[in-house]
Amino acid sequence: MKEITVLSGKGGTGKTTITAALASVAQNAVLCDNDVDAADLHLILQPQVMETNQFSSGWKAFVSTEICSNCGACIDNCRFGAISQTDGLIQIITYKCEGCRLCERICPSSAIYSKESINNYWYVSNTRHGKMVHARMGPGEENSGKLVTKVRRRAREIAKEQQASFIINDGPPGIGCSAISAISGTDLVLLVIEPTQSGLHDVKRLVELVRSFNISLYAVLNKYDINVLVAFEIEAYLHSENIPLLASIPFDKAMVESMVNEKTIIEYLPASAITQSIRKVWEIIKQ
Amino acid sequence: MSKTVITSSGNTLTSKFDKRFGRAEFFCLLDEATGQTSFIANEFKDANHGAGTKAAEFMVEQQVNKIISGDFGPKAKELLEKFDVQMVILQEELTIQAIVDRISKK
Amino acid sequence: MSYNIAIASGKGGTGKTTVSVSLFQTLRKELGGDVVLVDCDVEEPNDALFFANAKLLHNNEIKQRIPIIHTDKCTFCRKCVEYCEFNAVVVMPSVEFAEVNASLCHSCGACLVACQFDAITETEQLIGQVNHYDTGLIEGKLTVGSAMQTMLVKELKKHIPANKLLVLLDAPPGTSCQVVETVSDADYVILVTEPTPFGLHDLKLMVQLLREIGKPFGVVVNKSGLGNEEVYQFLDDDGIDLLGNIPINKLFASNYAKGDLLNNIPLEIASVVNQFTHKIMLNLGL
Amino acid sequence: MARRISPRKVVAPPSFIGFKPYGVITENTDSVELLYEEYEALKLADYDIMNHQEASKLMGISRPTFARIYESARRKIALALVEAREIKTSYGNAWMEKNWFVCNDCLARFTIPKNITARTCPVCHSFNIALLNV
Repeated sequence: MKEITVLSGKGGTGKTTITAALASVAQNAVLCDNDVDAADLHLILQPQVMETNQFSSGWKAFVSTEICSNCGACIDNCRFGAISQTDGLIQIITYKCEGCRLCERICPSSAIYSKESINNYWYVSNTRHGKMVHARMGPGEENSGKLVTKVRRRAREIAKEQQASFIINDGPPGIGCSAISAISGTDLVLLVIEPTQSGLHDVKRLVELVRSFNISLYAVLNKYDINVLVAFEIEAYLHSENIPLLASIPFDKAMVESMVNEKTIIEYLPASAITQSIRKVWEIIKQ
Repeated sequence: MSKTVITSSGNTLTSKFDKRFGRAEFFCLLDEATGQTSFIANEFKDANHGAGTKAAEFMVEQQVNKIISGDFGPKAKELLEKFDVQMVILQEELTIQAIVDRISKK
Repeated sequence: MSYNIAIASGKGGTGKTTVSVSLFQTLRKELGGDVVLVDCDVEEPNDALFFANAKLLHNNEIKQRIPIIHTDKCTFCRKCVEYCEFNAVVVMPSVEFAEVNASLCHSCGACLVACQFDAITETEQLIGQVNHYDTGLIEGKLTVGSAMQTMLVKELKKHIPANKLLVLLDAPPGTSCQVVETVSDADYVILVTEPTPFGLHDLKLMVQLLREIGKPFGVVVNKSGLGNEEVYQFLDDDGIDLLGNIPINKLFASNYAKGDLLNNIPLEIASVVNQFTHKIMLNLGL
Repeated sequence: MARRISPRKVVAPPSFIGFKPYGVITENTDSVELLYEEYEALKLADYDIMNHQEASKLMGISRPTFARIYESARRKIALALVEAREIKTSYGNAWMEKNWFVCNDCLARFTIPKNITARTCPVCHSFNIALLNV
């Protein structure tokens, strides 16, 4: 079994569109949306949810106002500015609470308690291209790294059960903890880059990160014709880093149209040049 | 006397080898001298943070000499290296029994 | 007290940076040095790429307080281990080892409270830096591999000069805690979206978030002409202000790609930017 | 399983710990630290007379990376000669993977902590093991 993760650093480079396209070319693959903050893969693949799970992202503090003596010890000890006193009453600003539970431990009247924050869900679904594991974080929730780990673990279990040959991960943007969780343990990272200065800048930081994990790297240049000069610059960079560039895909409104029609580009325009490039990419990375 | 740990996805010898270290389901303890095995559930597998570090801490406290797993995180590596615990990485899909057999076959 | 406007978008690549930077440029013509742009996308700060001639004036190193356990005083009682909700403390009595794993530490201070033997003190560790440019741009940049985004955003906000009239905060993509940290002090939020199913889906998440924390907001639709009309329907149904519509324009995209955005804003886009700049200024009573 | 990027493989570590110049007083000069991979690059290119393409393949790295390592090795040797400095060899330092071995029979990768003297594979007990050095 081979695990492939598609990453981009910067958002909006076409990572999900390309992941979806790969999903429709790949035979016998399990799909996994690692972008738990803003999961979008399901919009193209229209999954039927078979299994729903709740996920705890840590603790949040609460005050029992009837017990609270309003002594303010918690305010003095909270380093996240998550506790305030209005009209003499202690209040927790939930979205600032980091879940360290220090206030709960030091409260002299035991008026503070913590509840697990369970505003997150993850799902196992059926799609027309195979099983898919995806998640939804509650807005403002922390800990997406852990959720990514959970989602990936389930995808691996399913891949084992079904003896799938591949897991295709749609990775999260950025280089933070969720990106790290998405990279670790994967066999191959495919970078989707757009030829913009920010695209190049972000991809350099991402390459630095992936390199530290010692994982094979491949790249696809998306919308390469929006700026051919920057595209050249990126090609040169990839060359110097010894990262094979598998395809240069032109900017094409059909990519968005296919999304609007809830189809992958392969399904929408099976005979197009883009479809052929993506098939070629898959032939190489599946090796 | 050599105490070996193999990360396992279940608590029997027929269970699959678990390639995760900190988030492995079980740890299989193997006494290489006698060939005896026992299984311990990994209490940190669902920890929100630092499962690898906690597992490494546990190994050192249990005076484990050798750990067989699929990968070790950088922090776990550092700790295990410091306390002279041998780390072994296997990438094959194997059962615990198969690994035990391989070690026992001198 | 300055007025803070955050620019956010659920989805990445919708044009948040484009809007932030062109808005900043336009507002600067009106307000001069009284407006600053703060790039809060600390994982991937990109705003500076558009100000090729900007000079770095100075920078501040941002540090996180990390506890240190002094093994000479430590009794290896493991109380700090029990207090640490983040599993960042490693204590092994059998080998008399005690250490804090900085990459897991949230600097909450619980272990210091836990320790009854004065064995824990704090030191500082670099998590990133804040760069100040002469063009009025301030950016936070996370050290690669650090997971302290939210803390860096919080520290970054402390470095914004207090005497400015208007502060533009360019938020990271997504709806995670660092985004909340960015928008939490904003007086108004501009959401940037694109008229595609992905854009709309993530816009809805952002709207939900902003309603939860009670922030007034409006929406800018970028790349209009691409995709479909559903986003307008949504704004209409939910009674959300449409601040502006930026048409899709390949020349503009190409200039953006080169990092050359500000000198070549096409007329149609400039007029839209102007339009919503004035809308905002009107809203603010400026 | 897919193959991961091979680390910079060093066929054999240098058979010495260092070199010392004589005829000069060297106490106060810093020694030059020659990394194993630099030693290897120098050996392959200038002793085994291999071209860079071949040599980089052998070390499992790209040609530009090889060229960089080789250049750094030459500069260090030149510095040591001209300024009469000691040369000390060391493993590549920035990597966690240092001191990792591979078993050529069962492909297990493993460390050998300093309290273990046996140079055998901890899984299949083969003697056919090699140092993986990055």
